[in-house]
Amino acid sequence: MLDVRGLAVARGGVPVLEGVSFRLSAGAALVLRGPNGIGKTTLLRTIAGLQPALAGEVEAEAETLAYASHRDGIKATLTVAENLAFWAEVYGRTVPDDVWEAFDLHDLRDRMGGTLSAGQTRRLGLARLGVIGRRVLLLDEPTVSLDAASVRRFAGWLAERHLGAGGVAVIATHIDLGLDAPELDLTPYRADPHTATGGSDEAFL
Amino acid sequence: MLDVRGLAVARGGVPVLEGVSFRLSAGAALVLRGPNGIGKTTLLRTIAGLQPALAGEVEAEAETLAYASHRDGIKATLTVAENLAFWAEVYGRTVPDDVWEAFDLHDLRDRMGGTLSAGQTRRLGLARLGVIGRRVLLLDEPTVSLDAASVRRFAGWLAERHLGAGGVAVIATHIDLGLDAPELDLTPYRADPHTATGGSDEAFL
Amino acid sequence: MSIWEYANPKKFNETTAPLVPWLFGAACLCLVVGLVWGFFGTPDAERFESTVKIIYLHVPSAMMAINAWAMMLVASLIWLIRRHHVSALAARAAAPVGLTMTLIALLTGAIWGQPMWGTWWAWDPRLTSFLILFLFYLGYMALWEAIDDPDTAADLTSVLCMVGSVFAILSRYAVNFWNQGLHQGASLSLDAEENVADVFWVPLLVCIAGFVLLFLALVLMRTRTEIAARRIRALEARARAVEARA
Amino acid sequence: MMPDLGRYAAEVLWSYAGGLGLLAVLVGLSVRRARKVAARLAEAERRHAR
Amino acid sequence: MRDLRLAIRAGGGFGLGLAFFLIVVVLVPFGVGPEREVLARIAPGILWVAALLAALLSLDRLFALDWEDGSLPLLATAPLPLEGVALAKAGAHWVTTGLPLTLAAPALGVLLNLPGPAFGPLTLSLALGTPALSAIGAFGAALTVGLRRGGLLLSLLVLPLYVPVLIFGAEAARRAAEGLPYATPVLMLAGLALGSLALMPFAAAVALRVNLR
Amino acid sequence: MRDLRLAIRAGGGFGLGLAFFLIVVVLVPFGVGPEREVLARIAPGILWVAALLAALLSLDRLFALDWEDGSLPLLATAPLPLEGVALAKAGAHWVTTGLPLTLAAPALGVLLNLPGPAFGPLTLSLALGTPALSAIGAFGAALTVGLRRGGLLLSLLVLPLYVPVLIFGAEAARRAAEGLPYATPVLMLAGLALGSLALMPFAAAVALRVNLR
Ligand code: HEM
Ligand SMILES: Nc1ncnc2c1ncn2[C@@H]1O[C@H](COP(=O)(O)OP(=O)(O)OP(=O)(O)O)[C@@H](O)[C@H]1O
Ligand SMILES: Nc1ncnc2c1ncn2[C@@H]1O[C@H](COP(=O)(O)OP(=O)(O)OP(=O)(O)O)[C@@H](O)[C@H]1O
Ligand SMILES: [Mg+2]
Ligand SMILES: [Mg+2]
Repeated sequence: MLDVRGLAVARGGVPVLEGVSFRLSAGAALVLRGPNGIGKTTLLRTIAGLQPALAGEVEAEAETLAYASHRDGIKATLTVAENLAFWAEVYGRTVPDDVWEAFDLHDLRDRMGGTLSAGQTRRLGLARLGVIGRRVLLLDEPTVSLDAASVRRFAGWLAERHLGAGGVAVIATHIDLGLDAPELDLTPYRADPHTATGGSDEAFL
Repeated sequence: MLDVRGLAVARGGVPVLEGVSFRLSAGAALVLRGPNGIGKTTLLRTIAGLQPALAGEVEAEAETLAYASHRDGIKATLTVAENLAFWAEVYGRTVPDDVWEAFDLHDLRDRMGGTLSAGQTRRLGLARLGVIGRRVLLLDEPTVSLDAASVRRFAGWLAERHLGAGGVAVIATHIDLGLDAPELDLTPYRADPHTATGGSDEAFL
Repeated sequence: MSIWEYANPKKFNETTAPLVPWLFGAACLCLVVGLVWGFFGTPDAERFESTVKIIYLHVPSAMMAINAWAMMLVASLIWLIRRHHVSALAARAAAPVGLTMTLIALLTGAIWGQPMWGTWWAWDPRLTSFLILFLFYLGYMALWEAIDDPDTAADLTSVLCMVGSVFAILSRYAVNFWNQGLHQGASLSLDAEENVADVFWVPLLVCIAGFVLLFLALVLMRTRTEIAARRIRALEARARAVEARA
Repeated sequence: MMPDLGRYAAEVLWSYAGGLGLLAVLVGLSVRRARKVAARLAEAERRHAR
Repeated sequence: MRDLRLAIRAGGGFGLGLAFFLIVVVLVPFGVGPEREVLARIAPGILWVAALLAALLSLDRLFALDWEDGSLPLLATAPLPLEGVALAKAGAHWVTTGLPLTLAAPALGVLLNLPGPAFGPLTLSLALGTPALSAIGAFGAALTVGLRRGGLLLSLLVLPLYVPVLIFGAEAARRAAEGLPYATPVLMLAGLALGSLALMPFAAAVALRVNLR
Repeated sequence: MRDLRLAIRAGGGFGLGLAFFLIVVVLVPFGVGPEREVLARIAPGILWVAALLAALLSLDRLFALDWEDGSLPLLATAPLPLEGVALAKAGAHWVTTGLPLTLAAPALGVLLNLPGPAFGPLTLSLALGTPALSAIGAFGAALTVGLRRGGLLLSLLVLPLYVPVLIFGAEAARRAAEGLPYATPVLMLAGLALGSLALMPFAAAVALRVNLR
């Protein structure tokens, strides 16, 4: 489903990680670990195709990737239901009935996106993932601001509904999700400033 | 130092919590707990004086309160050092030398605020607290996005430098900080919609 | 019992419920009588010829356009000082009425201008300050619409109304200074020598009364609507809170 | 019956049409909104009756 | 079509562009003075400049909201072509700004004492020119989307691109006001509009992709 | 003073206001046509209108950045009075917009063929008027700070408030251009500026506090 080979990534013109390789088959998840600033966000963005890789390859079926970061495209002036309907429409789908349950949004359906608490906003951002029907999820700290019950609920959704249905997920997080998935610590892949190649200022060194 | 008596708070015109009371003397901290949307943020904002209370009183020495939320007033176009210097100046102080060490910002001193990773940004936001020299800190999910080592480092700073020096802190969080402080679960204080008075639409019921 | 009790939404609703139909009826009566009388029953003036009949719409609407703003100013002050929700809602309710009055004054004035001054529009001080008033109404209403939280909206629009009033008066003087006008002076004042002839004067008074009554009826009705909308909001918010607790 | 409006008939009639038309629009919109909101309120009272 | 609807919903109503147009047109006499001949003389040009400024001012909202709330990277990875998104955004901008402006221009022409024969051609030139303004503007907005303080930079980038549209548009209205033939500038304007509608979405999509990196 | 410096640093350079002023002044001849007498006749007014629009365009940045990055609640709980913050912001706006505009106006007057005797009074009127524009604008910006899509609403709210300033400012310059005495409008302008500088920060602080709730 997702095959990452020898990926090297840069942020702000500076190489950050190099030689990252992994392969996920249907139903598998990978948890990215590493201290702040190591390059988890950068790696996910590169896999999602939002920025070019310095080296290496990302192989995935076309139109299966979805990236989710802290700000999940929630319109403050649309209601929760409208927000989800909007994203469903962008992906040419309809909002499945079970997301309300899965992300505990029933009571919030008609609230404006801008009037949610931090954790409620996050739940809505995650619910988007249940709506767009993508099979490869790239999640950047998905459970920030969530209370313990919501974290469990999300982990349950991920394990059962997403991975269970043959999906794949790469998750960068500092919090233990209680997910039964292999972890990849990125610390060993930190780009060596002496050997790294390909940063945008490379030509001037 | 901080005395909260029978506080009732509302958000968006709807009463959220009522009857919250606690008293903190020098060197004490209180951890606020409760599920998403219970009203932790609202409570902290009310104590900080950013919004009016429906009922009850907050007593604190004048000019000792400081509120810190997710977005900590970090200017993307100033460097880390300049950001701290700015806030120090607003509070009529200078940046103490030990913050660089305490919040692990040495290597980031000259980076622009906008080019930090999520966790680095958070560290900078917390470092602001070490600069402004306020004795009553109201912290809203201070450790979001921080890695485990940084959480420990921050808890250490809080315990030794802040509480140890006679400061006071009220902390809303979903993550265990490893701090030896009493917890206050807000769930029992949820405002009863039938008896609550004072929300802005109250007059229309 | 103080007058402020009427600022309680329930009390206000109870008091005004029987009033509104009567006000509408009286307004209709005055307007029909005044306009029919004015249109069919008055002669042409020598200089204005038949266009003098426009006065029965033009002058009352112009007066109400200004009075509506004055009422909004008072209501805003009451809200800021005493924080009676009904008062803020009344100010909100009056704005579209005032806007329409301004539009009618502008429209009838413009149509009148074509035969009298040979142009639809001239930058006469009176006309110009009405245009500015129109902009104030637009901005005030847009600000109400733009803010979700009703108390915040009430506070901000009240402040805007106060600051706007000061600047509206300043503009009036500025505009006077800037251009001397073509427009009629205030000949309605009772002691003025060159008065509007009695034949026009009486039906005009009836029309003015009609506009005042219509304004009152509309503002009361719209305030009641705003109160109802707030009540819906409050009921739903409470229902949600109860549900969330369960 | 109809008074002779002379050469300015069009202007007078247009201003009456425009002025009364605007008034009618205002009253119409206000009444319609009042009805709608009242109906919604009745519905809400019914649903959330204690 | 669907794109357009989505863009309008997501972007929210701009609507106020019209109000801004009105205000600029009202302000000019305060600056220039109330003399009718002077106003009539400059009316076509002022109306065009005001329309252009109104279009310009609503531009920074085009992608900014989607940027702030993080929708843009999500849209870029969604199954819609980014060119389509850009075109839809330009369309939404036109519907919410250019179209009302065109419709309101005759009414505001009265305020500026615009000569009678110029009303038709002014409206025609605006109807042809505003789509070009929206398309070019979408490109400018895409270029500056990630930048804080992008608003003024956007103006700076876009205004030179607007100059040809302004020249032909105002020229058409001005010639009509003076009773001269005005077919040539109108044709040029139509060409400009077609060209920018065809090409600008591609440029905008490229700029968006680069900005998302 | 310290406030001012802080506000300037925190708000970042607006700077581009000047560029916008330049561009509007350049666009007008494209719209109106190149005749020298016409341009000379409308020059004072156009310069004033352009200055006003330039000031207006940079307004929404006044508090918006502080709002987005969360500085505003922190400033409200900091030991500075919020009125001082508002005044400092207005000052920063003037230093970065009004002042450069005033200095650049004579140069742009040449482009528009401004009559010789009007240069001094134009600069004087701008020097007096732009502080009022900044102060009034700070109030408008404070009113709309929390709103998405606030930009155009801000214009709609602020422009009617700008009318008296514009009238007296442009009138002074225009009278000077025609060789008439211009003391009265200049005095009125000075009064307006003093009044707004004295009162607007309070109104702005009230609006900010309400918006922070
Ligand atoms: C758009 C254009 C116009 C506007 C906004 C306008 C506005 C006003 C206003 C504000 C008043 C004062 C009402 C009061 O007494 O409180 C008024 C009165 C009046 N207007 Fe106009 N006007 C306009 C055009 C005209 C024209 C073209 C004429 C006719 C030549 C006209 C004739 C009158 C007359 C006769 C009065 C009554 C004056 C008096 O007795 O007080 N107006 N108008
Ligand atoms: N916009 C940017 N411009 C330049 N450098 C950046 C930018 N964003 C991040 N960086 C730097 O790139 C490196 C990798 O950042 P990245 O955001 O990928 O880290 P991360 O692993 O996600 O950290 P965190 O756990 O704190 O979110 C960091 O050293 C960071 O300082
Ligand atoms: N701007 C707002 N307008 C209206 N209601 C709001 C607004 N912000 C929050 N609320 C509501 O007020 C309640 C309390 O919100 P608050 O942000 O205080 O919760 P919280 O305890 O901080 O939650 P979290 O852990 O998710 O941050 C929630 O039900 C929320 O939906
Ligand atoms: Mg990250
Ligand atoms: Mg919170």
